[in-house]
Formats: sequence, structure tokens, C-alpha cells
Amino acid sequence: MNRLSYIARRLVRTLVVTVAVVLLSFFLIRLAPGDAATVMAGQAGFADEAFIQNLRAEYGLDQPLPVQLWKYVSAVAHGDLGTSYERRQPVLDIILERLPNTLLLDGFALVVALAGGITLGAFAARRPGSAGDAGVTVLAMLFYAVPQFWLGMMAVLVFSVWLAVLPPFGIETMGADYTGLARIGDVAQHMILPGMTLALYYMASYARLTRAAMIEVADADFVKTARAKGIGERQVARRHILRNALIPLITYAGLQASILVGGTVLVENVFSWPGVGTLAYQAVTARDNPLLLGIFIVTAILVSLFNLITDIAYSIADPRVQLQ
Amino acid sequence: MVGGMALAPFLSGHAAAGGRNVLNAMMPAEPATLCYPLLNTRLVQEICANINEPLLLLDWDFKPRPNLAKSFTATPDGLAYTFHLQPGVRWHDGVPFTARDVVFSCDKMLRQLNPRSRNAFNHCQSIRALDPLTVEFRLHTPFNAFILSLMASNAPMMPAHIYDGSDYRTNPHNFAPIGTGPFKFARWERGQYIRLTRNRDYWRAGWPRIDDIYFRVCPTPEQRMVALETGAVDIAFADDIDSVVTKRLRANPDIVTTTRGYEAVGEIAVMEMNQRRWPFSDRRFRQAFMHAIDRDFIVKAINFGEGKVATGPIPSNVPYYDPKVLTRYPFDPARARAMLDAMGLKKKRGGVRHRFTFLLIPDGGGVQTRAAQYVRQAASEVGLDIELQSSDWATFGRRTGNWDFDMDNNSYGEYGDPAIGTSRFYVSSNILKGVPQTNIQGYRNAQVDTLFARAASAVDPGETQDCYSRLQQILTRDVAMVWLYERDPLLFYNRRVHDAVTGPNGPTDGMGRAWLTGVA
Amino acid sequence: MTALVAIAGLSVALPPGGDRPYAVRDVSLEIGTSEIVCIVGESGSGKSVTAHALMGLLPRGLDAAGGSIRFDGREILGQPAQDWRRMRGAEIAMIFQDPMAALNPVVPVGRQITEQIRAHRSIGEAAAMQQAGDLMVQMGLEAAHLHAFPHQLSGGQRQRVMIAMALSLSPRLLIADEPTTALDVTTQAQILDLIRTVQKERQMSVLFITHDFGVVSDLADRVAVMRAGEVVESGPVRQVLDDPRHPYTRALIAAVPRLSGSPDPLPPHAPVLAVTGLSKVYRRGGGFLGLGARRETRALDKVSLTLQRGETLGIVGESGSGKSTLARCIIRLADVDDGEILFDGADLAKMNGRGLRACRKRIQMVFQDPFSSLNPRHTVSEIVTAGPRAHGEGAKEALARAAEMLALVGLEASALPRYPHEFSGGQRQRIGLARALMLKPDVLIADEPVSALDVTVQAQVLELLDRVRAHMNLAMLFITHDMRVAARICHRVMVMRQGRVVEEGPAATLFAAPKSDYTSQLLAAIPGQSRLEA
Amino acid sequence: MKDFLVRFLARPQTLIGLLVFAAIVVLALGAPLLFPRGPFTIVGMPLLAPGSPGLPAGSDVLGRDMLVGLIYGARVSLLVGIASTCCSVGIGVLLGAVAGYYGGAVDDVLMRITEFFQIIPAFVLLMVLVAFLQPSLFSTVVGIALITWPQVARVVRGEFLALRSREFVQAAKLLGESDLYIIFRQILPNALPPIVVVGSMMVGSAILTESALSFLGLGDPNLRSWGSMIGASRSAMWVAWWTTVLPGLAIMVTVLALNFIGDGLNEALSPRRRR
Repeated sequence: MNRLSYIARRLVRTLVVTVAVVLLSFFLIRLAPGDAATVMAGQAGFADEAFIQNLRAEYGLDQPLPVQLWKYVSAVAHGDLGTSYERRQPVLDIILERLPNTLLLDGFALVVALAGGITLGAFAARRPGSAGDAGVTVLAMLFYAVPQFWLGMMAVLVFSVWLAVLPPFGIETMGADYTGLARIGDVAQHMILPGMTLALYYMASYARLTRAAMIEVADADFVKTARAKGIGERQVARRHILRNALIPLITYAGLQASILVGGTVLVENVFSWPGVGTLAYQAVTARDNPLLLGIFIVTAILVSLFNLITDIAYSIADPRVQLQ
Repeated sequence: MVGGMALAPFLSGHAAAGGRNVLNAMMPAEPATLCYPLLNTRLVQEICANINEPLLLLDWDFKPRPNLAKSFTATPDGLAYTFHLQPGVRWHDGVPFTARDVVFSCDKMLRQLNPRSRNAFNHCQSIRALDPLTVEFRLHTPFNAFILSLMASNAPMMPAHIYDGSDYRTNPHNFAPIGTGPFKFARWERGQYIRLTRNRDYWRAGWPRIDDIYFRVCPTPEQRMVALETGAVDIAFADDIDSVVTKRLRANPDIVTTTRGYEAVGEIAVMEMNQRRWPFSDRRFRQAFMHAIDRDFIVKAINFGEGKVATGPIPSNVPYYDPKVLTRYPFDPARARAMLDAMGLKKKRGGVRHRFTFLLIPDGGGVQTRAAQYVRQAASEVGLDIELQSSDWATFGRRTGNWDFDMDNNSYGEYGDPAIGTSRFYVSSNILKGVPQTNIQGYRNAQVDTLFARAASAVDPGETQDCYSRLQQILTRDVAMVWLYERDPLLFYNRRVHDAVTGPNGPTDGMGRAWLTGVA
Repeated sequence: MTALVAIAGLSVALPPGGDRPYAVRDVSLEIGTSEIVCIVGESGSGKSVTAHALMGLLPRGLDAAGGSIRFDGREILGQPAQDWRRMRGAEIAMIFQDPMAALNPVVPVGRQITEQIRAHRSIGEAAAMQQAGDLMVQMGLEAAHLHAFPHQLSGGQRQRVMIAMALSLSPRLLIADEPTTALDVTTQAQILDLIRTVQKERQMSVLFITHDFGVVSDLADRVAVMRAGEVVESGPVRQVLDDPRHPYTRALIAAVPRLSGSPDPLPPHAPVLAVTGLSKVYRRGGGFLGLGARRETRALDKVSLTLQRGETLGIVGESGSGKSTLARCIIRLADVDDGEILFDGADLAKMNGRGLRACRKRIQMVFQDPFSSLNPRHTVSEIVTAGPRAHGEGAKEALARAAEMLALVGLEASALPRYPHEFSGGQRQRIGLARALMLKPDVLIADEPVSALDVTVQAQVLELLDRVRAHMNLAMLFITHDMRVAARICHRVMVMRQGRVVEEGPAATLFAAPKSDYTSQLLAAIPGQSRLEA
Repeated sequence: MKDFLVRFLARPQTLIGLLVFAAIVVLALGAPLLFPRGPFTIVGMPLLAPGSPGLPAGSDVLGRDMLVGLIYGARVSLLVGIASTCCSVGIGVLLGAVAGYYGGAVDDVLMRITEFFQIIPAFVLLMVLVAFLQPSLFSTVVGIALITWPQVARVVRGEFLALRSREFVQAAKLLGESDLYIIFRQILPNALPPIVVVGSMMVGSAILTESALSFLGLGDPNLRSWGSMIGASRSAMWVAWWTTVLPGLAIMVTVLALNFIGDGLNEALSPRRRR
């Protein structure tokens, strides 16, 4: 199968799915009672009829729903995701401003989780049932069971308050206004706690997955073949067992990337990380419908792209899989 | 003890970076706009007060002080006010500030956009520029709170040459405001800070005394406390800091804590009842409810001793407060139970007299929510079963505005004069379906309507006081609203900041006069 | 003749809790230089474990409990891992039953060969690849196949790759563990040929594990028969085949079906089932909104057949011939694209819903896999009475008949409350047969009913099927890949290839004098004919 | 069954998990008997440290007993965990079974729907649902069920897809059994092990999700749940560690116990072990 034509077809499909996301989320969100005008009025603590009317007219909320939908869809088709109620800025600008922060944090977490998880999993799989294996398994279960937001708070308590070695909040030191290398170092320092908090949960998953897959692959016939060829155990483990055991991880890593894009609400919230997650939380509490819709659309597109990349990566790692 | 630990060196302040004269102020969230009249929230006020100035300021005795208006005269009948403007004032873009701007701001922009200003300027028959430096306001009827209505957040002066004829809501200067104030807008780094910088051409000599003000975003309460403690932020405004940690901050020698600066707001935390519905419509029920809750406890335990119990509709630290006429409601559950029995609200199965819902204001689980949780518990002791309902601002605004609630919690500011901030919650003319933050309780009392009208239009201050005394008598007897406590919001600032508060309007007067030690 | 390998008194213990204490017990066996030795036995006989012990590759949990293995006079049992490693691949090489599973799926086959070469010889990748290419050509492959992944090759090609890999360092002993069991009969013949050829060329010793006496007779110099972990008989192949001493050996040889002796065709009669022009195309892909690529496979191409009461029609073909699809289409487990299926005058192909349900009651099926054809969560009585109950018969009567039916297929009534996993493969096939017969069908379709069974059990089940067919005057459609099995019970035989009927006729005639080349090829490929048919 | 129990109970973690979980269930059920005044009663000044007289776990920001709150919190967590899992598994099994058994258009539609849920950020969607339905026990359960059922549906569909081509299912068709009977009596019992495992793991993750919602202030304000206890004490964390540390530990222990049980089920039920 031709990879290019596959990608083209997948992109078309992404488009279709995105349209579905637009329609469904539009109705989901519009079906909820209350609108931007009442939000503003409630927050301002002072309102009269003219105030509400003005706001409704400004946001086009006084028009019938189908008209609103049509206007919205045609705007989206032109790459315009509308204007945030709360911030009165183009939704796309707001999201694109925050997206790099989230991707930075996610990327860091993903890499740490993968590296740590595979190492731990491979270590545990070397001797199933040993003390080391049990240790890794219990540790993984522990990180599985900890609420992420709480883990974050505890990390702050330990590393920022007790040990005082890492900064607890934000993406850079407030008021320092570093530039250049100093800024990169500063951001990196700020990324450690939220990044590790995010990574630990996934690291646990990767460790378990790697361990299970390696134990399963170790029973495969081709591993027996490899041994029958007289190659060393280390090479058997690396070239034959691990190489095959890692394939299912690709799917999972792709899934994680997708989840992370929109799913870091809690960790971003705890660490005041200025990313898409905090933005989503604010949008929900402020009933900022255009912003919410925008977040759904942007993440949907990103997730579709991640899925595509995952599939391609999978087909490269496993030649048996054909893209279709 | 965790809390007692010293904070790490990397957390310590970078405020004086490069020895510059920089003030870091706290901002719990980013504002939706920097167009002052468009969104008159406290957050916008704190920032924009440095940019867009009012005609007059207020001194500690609630007397007007000159600002953009160097003087004013009023006719004895209270029907005309003439303002003489400071000469030589220029907008930040260099255009001179004139009477045209005043007329535009008051007659058009503010009147159209800001409900609180509308309340004041709707009393005006005409607003005219007599010459480039003189403006005359003519009123239909006397309105003795008129001068106070021109203070601070009610009447910031907006540039006519920028806004006149444009669509206010989409004007690009909403994100880069132009004013006459001591600070100019410099930069908005989204998700990080808003920077204001010194207006070198400020009309008042010697001001401002600070080079830059950074308003820095600190979205979570934990972060705000840390930022203040470490000196990353020099000043935190009302509500920025959770009352849970005030004791800790008060104990910090580097931080000054004050309740001054919010007197002109005169805020009261309240609970509103939908008085269209029984039993809230029954005065005896409302009285019993007041007896059932221990408002001292709310102040002491929930608010950690900050503020004081509210005795009536008018806060105790502002003019017209009259302690002699108030009906008081001490904590007395036995009496509350007796009163409920007497009105026929007897205990039914399970010891419950009545069930109703309580709509929570979305304060992020803060003091108001905690107070409501306490009230729920206290009410259950007298047989009232409250179901709390969380909300976001959309739900809160919609349901209160549409009178779709039993009880809610809220707070209101008096803004220097009951005619500005208080009457709107009690007069029947302000019962407006669909509009939140009005008389949503549906409280109706013809006598109260008349007294508020008379109080506002009386020319004789003695008559005004009489009216307000009678109003306080009636309203407290009626329990027109459940008043919990006077908020006395706290202002926290680093010891190195001076003259941060210069009048009862506090931060809403701007930071023009503030200065920092340790900087040349 | 000097023995290259001498196994003496080898025992391998099973982990505690198994059904017996030893996987193999007291096995002694010698393999001479350039000699082919076959170990033959049914499943669980310990033949594979013996081979693995020789490779030092016993599965985790199994350990040699005693005995000795000498290789070229040197004791290798219990030698250090380092020595094993040096030996494996270089002196002893091994090929396995399923070459797909035995090759690393994500590495090109060339790299898998060079990996072995370079594990023992210090040469560069390019030189190793050159060698690998030469080997591939010798094995009848092309050098271009070096870059292919295992899944891109056919089963026979994959096994050739395995052999190339095994021979890459010219080992002195090749162990082949059922290397042809997963292959079609023609491919099997080619692979056996190849092994014979390279063995002769290289003067290599071969240990060949199989369950098929046909293969033994074609290939072996000497043979060892194993049962339940022990060698019951061994000796030169002629001697064992012609004059088996042990009763088990005799039973094994007797159970191997022969091509001759097929029943004569029945006198023509009105058919109960008549299929005309049946076609079926499998379409794959399409995918979301039809955006995917479509691929079509013609599984059946205008197949016609007739079947009368009391008659067994055999349908024979290699994998991919469409024989199973044909069964599924006739019984409408798969939809038909074209053609008619006349059953008692009604066209099954056009039926749906209730009508189909009524007709299906009279056409029942016995499946191939004794493990997946019975619901593991249902008792035998539930399984056997399910049909009658679904058609409204009372639970009591159904149960009574179930006991009778079990008796007919040779099971006790005490089987009723038990679960399938408590039975052996042959017994399960009997239960499956009882289930089908409970509905008193007119037609019985048997889809490879004996191919998963050991040869002795196979014979019993075949005999049962034939008896039941006669007893109930059933029309039976018997689908198999094994000509010898078909020959045993079929009146008539139809040979299929790639969805088409190649040839059809009375069994005896067809096997004796095939008309088509394809049938002749198939017949020629059957191992062991020359000696066993005698 | 006996085999299963032996295998299930063989691992020490599983036993520990079962014991801890049983203890939590007993405490949760017995809470109204142990503390009849309920979790909201104010018993003293706020933020009293653990070990203060009568307050082994201290008091929270409102002066309420932390210990009582922790025990009542178990009721919320367990209720949400179990109720939402039941809903989710119910929907997921039904739709997954239908899609997997019939395939074709039904399957296509279902797969597109699960794809939608996969592409939309689940937690944001959950926040939206709960906020719009107004935070309550009901909306929490419904919300969690709504975002998790596709996961179950996928598993069930996969099992059904694999099982429907098994020969015993084809035999059942030939015997004339109805689709309903085949789905529920023939296939479902064989598909149960993975469903049980997924379900047991989902209880734990539902508890985590509930705590996250409550932490963000999107929980039922009339209930004292572990998440809301942490959320309400965020700013108190610096002056009173116990207000955040203890509820978090409670969540962790509960979910860990559930995961131990789920893991044990997985080991005991997994086909590799069964063979």
C-alpha cells in the first residue's frame, strides 16, 4: 500500500472527524443553559437589562441556533475559531499561545515516561518473580493509584517546601525576566516537578507494558530460534525480545500523546502551568463557549495527527502491518 | 512543621532586577479587557486605575479631593454641578485632555456601557462643555450622591478621540488602553504579566515615583501566597489571598497587612432569599434564620477573625450608618426553633421542617462557599435541610437573574453612598427578571422605595440621615436580606512599598503616589 | 559407524503437579554420522523435549534429571552456557514446525541469517550477506528474498529460509522438529526432498521429529518410536516398519490411512442436496467511507455438486482451495454471491430467517477444532441438548435422547454433567458429533473433523463417522486436506484448487487413475506411499 | 470456580487488597453508626493539628473532624466508583456486544462514536458535562460513565469479534439458537474475564476521576469527598499539611487495593494461565 495515498486518505478522514467534532460539541455546549452575558453580569456584580442585551448582541446570542451554527461552521472552515467571550481575543490566537507550553511539558513527560518505563520494565522482565521484579511491579501499581493532582501537591511540599530544591509554580521565575540560555535553564527547572508528576503515571504503565510484553515475547518461537543460532543472551534480549516487545508501546505512546494534549488539566492547574489544560479549565468555569469549542477542535486535529503518526510509526516498526 | 520552613533562595524576589524601580503586583487571572467602562470588575479596576483617572478623588473623610477636576461648584438646589478641569493634561498619546472627553465619557461611553455609571448619569438632564476646561452637569432632580458617583471606578475618563464613533467592544485600544493617568500601558505578555510604565509627562509634578508596574498572573491560591512571601510579588489585593493563610502572613515581618483602602467599597457578604417563595416570604422565617446562624463564628473561624458581623444593610464604617435603630439577631437556635414552631413550620419526619436549595456563588471553594457549608450545618440544627448547589458564573447569573433559586450567597458594595451601591438590592423598581445582581429577592416595600428616593434627592444632609436611619430600622426588622459580615478585605504588601493606599478607594485610586524603599 | 550423538538414559523432570513426573524418561538414542534418525510419536510423547534437550534449550521449568548426552564423544549435558552457545548454530542447528513463528517478524530474513553467521565467525555484514545469498540460492530461493520480511514469503519459502539459516555454518547435526506439519502436502514433499538432498551433499546427520509414519518411511535410516516420554521401540527403518515388535508401533502403523480400499460408489439416486454454480468473492478493505483500497479474492468459482442419502462426498484440496468456504456457504454461515443450493427442492441460497432456520435443522456440521467447537462454559448436556431446546423440544425428552446419542457416539451418559475441558480431543469430536445428530439431520457436513487428532484417534473417529452415516442413512459432505483420509470413507471425491473444482469422481477410480495433473501431483506428494501401500 | 479462587487468592497482594478493601467498605457502611452527626459537624477551631484532644486526624479549614470526613469520604468514593462503573460496563457491554456480534453498519457507527470520544479530551469533556448538568453525585456518575463506556465497548467488541467466529458459536447458529441467546448465553460468559478485569480497574480509575473533579470544585457540594477535602484545603496546605496529605493517602490506599484485586483477577482469569 502506498504510504502517501494512505496519509492523504487519513487526512480526509481527519477532516470528516473534525466536522463531526465541531457539530457535536457545538450542540453539546449550546444545549447547556446560561450564556456569556449572564457570566459577565454575574462577575461584574452590577447589571441591568441594557448590559445583558448589549452583550447578547455582541456575541450573536440573540440569533436563532441554526444561524449561530451556520455562522460558526463557516467561520471555522475559514480557520476562524471565533472570539473568546471572556478574553475578547481570537480563540485560535489564545490556544496557539498556550499550546507550545503544553506540548513542551507533554514532550518532556513522554520522553521521561518512555525512557524510565522501558528501563524499569526490561529490568523487571529479566527475572520475573524476583525481588527486583516485585519492587518494580509494586512501584508501578503505586503510581497507578495516586491521584495526579495530589502527587503534584506532595511534590511541591517535598521538593519546594522541605528540600527547597525546585521551583513549585509557573513556567519561569516570576519577575526574573531572564533571556537566552538563562531562560531555558529556568524553564527547564520549572518543568521538572510538573513533568515528573505527569510522567510517573505513564512510566508505571510503560513499565508494566514492557514487562508483560517482554515476558510474552520471551516465549515466542523466534526467541528459541535466536538461542538455537547460538547468539548471546544479551543480544537475544535486545535484538529479539525488546525489539518486538516495544511495538505495542508505540500504540500506547500515541494514545498517551493524545490524552496529554487535552488532559493535563489537573497537573497544569496544580503547578499553575500556563498551558491548554488550565485554559480549558478556565473556559469551563467561565462558560467561554467559543474557547471551549476551539480547544475541542484543535485537540481533535492534533490527536488525529498523532494517531496518524502513531500508525505510520507502527507500520515502520512492524512490517507485517499494512496501512489501509 | 511544614509551614514554618523558610522558603528556598530561588524563590526569593527578583523584583528589584537591575536596580530598577519596579513594583510587582498580583493578578489572580488575566482580565478580559483593559477597557475600564466595559468590564468594571475589581481586577480591571486595579490595573486601569493607573491609566484612566476620575475627575475627583476621595479623602479619608469621604470628602472629594481634586484630581482631573481642580475644582467644582454646585448650585444650592443640588441641580447643577460645574467642574473646572486641570489645564495642560495630555492623554498618553499626546492629545490634550479637554471638556469634550469628559462629556463623551460621562454622557456617552460610561452611560452606555457601565451599569453603575448609568445609575448616576441617568440623573442628568444634560452634560455640556461650557469651554474646553469647564463642564456642566444638570440634573432632573437633586441627587446628593452625585459627587461620590464620580469617584474612581464609577467615572474613569476615557479618550474621546480614541473611542468616539467606534465600536467600543471591538476597539483595539481595549487591549492597549490610553489614559491620562500616572502610568501608561506598555505590554501584555499573555499568561504572564501586564506591564505599565511611568508616564513621564504626567500632569502632577513628582508623580509617579515608580518606573514600572508588573501585574503578574498567579492563578492558584497556593501560588499567590508563595509569591507574596518570597517577595516575587510586592502587593496583593483583596480576595487574592485565602483567609486560611492570613494569620501566617500577618506574622511575617516583611509583609504589611491592612484593612484600609476598601472603605469606599463597604462590602457586605450576604445571603439572598427568593422572597416570592414561601417560607422565605414570611418575615418570621427570615428572623428565625438569622437567629439560627452564628455569624460570630463565621467571622472568627471561617474568616479567621477578619471582618466583623454585619448588623444591617449599611456597613458600619461609612456615613449614614446608625447603630441605634437596628434590630439585632444574636445567635440563638432555641429561639429560632421556637419562632419556626410559632409560624407553623413544625418538624416532620426525620426532624426536618423544610427542605430547600442553596445556590453557591462560584468563588472556587473560598470563604463564601465555606460560610455556606457552615450555614447548611447550622440550619440543620434547627430542622432546615439545605441542599447546596454549585454553580459557575453562567449558572449563577442565569438562575439568580431568572429568580430560579431558593437561597444564594452574594456580596455587595456600598460604594460610598447607599444610593449608589445599596438601594439597588432593596427597591422594587430594580426587580428586573433576567438580570442578575439586581433586587433578585423580590423584596417589595413601598415605604422603603419612597425612603430611598427621598434620601437620595434630599438637599439637606440631616434629612438624608433621617431617611437612612428609618430605612435601617425597617430593613433590619424585616430581615430584608441575610447579612453575614462586613468584608473588610485585606491588602498585603511588602514592607518596601509605601503610600500604596492614600484614601478609602485604595487600589482603585491607582499607584501614582506609591514609592519603594531601597531604590534611589 | 561411529555415533555422532549418543543419548543414554536421559530423563527430564516435569514440574510438580503435572499429569506425570517426567517429560521423557530413560531415553537412549544414537545418531550416527550422516544418518537420518526419526523420532515418531503422538502428541505428548516427549519427542520434542528430547530434541530440545539435545540443543540445551529445554523450556523454563524443565531440567534434565539424569542421563548423558555425548556429542562427538564429549559430554554436553550440563556443560556451561558459554559452551552451549558456541555449539548451537555452529555444530547443531535446528528448524521448527511453524517457520512463521520461528522467524523474527520484524527483521528481514537476510539479517537473521547473517546474525547467525556473525555470532560465530568474525566477518563483516556484507560478506555474511553474500554467504546468506548463496545459501538462499542453494535452497531454491532468490537472493532478492534476503530483503524480505518473513510475512512476505510463503510457508514453504519460510521453511527454506530456516533451513538456509540452519545450514549457514555447516553444522554436523540438524534437528528438524516437525518441519513440514504446517505445510501443504506438495510443499511438504519439496521440503522433505530438500532436506534429503542437503543431508546427502553435506554428509550431515539429521534428527527428524514427526508424527507421520509416511514421512518416516520416506526419510529415515533409523527410527525411534516414543510414547508417553519413553522410547518403546527403535531400529533400522525397514525393520521397524516391516516387523514392528511393540503393539503400539503396530497400532500406529495400522492407523495410517491408505489410499486404497475406498468404498464403491452408490447406485445413483435422487440427490438430497444439489449445488449449482456456487460463487463467492471475499472483499476486503473499503474501510471508512469507502476510502480504503478494495481487494477481491475469488474463494468459490461456479462450484457444483450433488449429494444423495447414505453417501459420503469427499472434498479435497490444499489450503486456499475454497473447500471450507464451500461448506460454510452451503450451510449459509457465509453469504453466497451467486448460484443455487437446492435442498429438498428449496433454494437455501435465497433463504433467510425462519425458513433458513428450519432447513438448517436438517443440515448439521462437525467442526475441525475440538477445542473451540464446544463452549467451554457449558456442560455436555447443555451442549448436546441446545439444538432440540432451541427448536422447542422439552428439556426432559432432550436429555433422555442426549444419553442415547452419547451412547451412539461411544460416550457414557456420565459425561453429561461434565465440562468440555475434561475430555480428550477425540472425545470432544464425539460430543460435537452427538450435538449435530441430536437434530436428526439429513445432511452432515464434516469440516476437517480429524485433522487435529493423533493418528490412532483419527482412525477411531473416521470409523465412527462412517458407522453413524450408515446407521442414520446420512448424506455426508466430508472436507479434508488429506487424500488418505478421504480415501478411507468417501464414496466419491471432488478435488478443489483455488475455488474451482479440478476433478470429481468415484473415490477408488480417482485415486487409482487421476485424470488431472494436479490430482496426480497431490497423490505423488503423499509421503511413504511406496513402502506403506505395499 | 474453586480453581479460580485458589489461583485468585494465591498472591499475597490480592489478599492484602481484598482485606484493605473490605475494611474500607465496612468503615464506609458503618460511618452513620460510628458518627451519627455526620461529616459536616463543626467540632472545634479550624486547622487543629492531628493529635489534638478528640481529633486523631486534626480538623479542617472549617473546624470539622478530619477523621469523620475521611470515613464519610469513603462512602462517596465507593458509591461513585461502583455506580459509574456499573453504568459504564452496562452500556459498554450492550453496545460492544451488538457491534461485535453483528458487525457491519452497527459496528461502524459505534466505532465512529468511540473514536469521537477518543479524540475529544476526555477530562475536559467530563468537566463540561458535570458543569453543565450542575455538579452533583448524579452528574458525576453519569459523566464518568459517559466518558468511560467506549473503553468497555471496545474491549467487549473485540472479544465478541474474536468469539463470534469460534466454532461453537457457528454451531449454535446451526442449531437454530436465537441471536439473543447466542449473545448472552454462548458468547458473553466467555467474554466475561476481560470485562471483569476492565471493570475492576475502572472502579479505581473512577474514584481517581471523581477525586479530580471534586478537587477542581466540580463535585457535589453536599458531600464531603476526599477530592473535595483536598481541593478545599489547597491554600491550607502550607499551614496544615494534614488537610491535604491524609485524604490523598486515603484515595491512594483505596485505589491501590482495588488495583491489587484487579491485578489478581487478571492473573487468575487470563487465558494464558487458564491453558
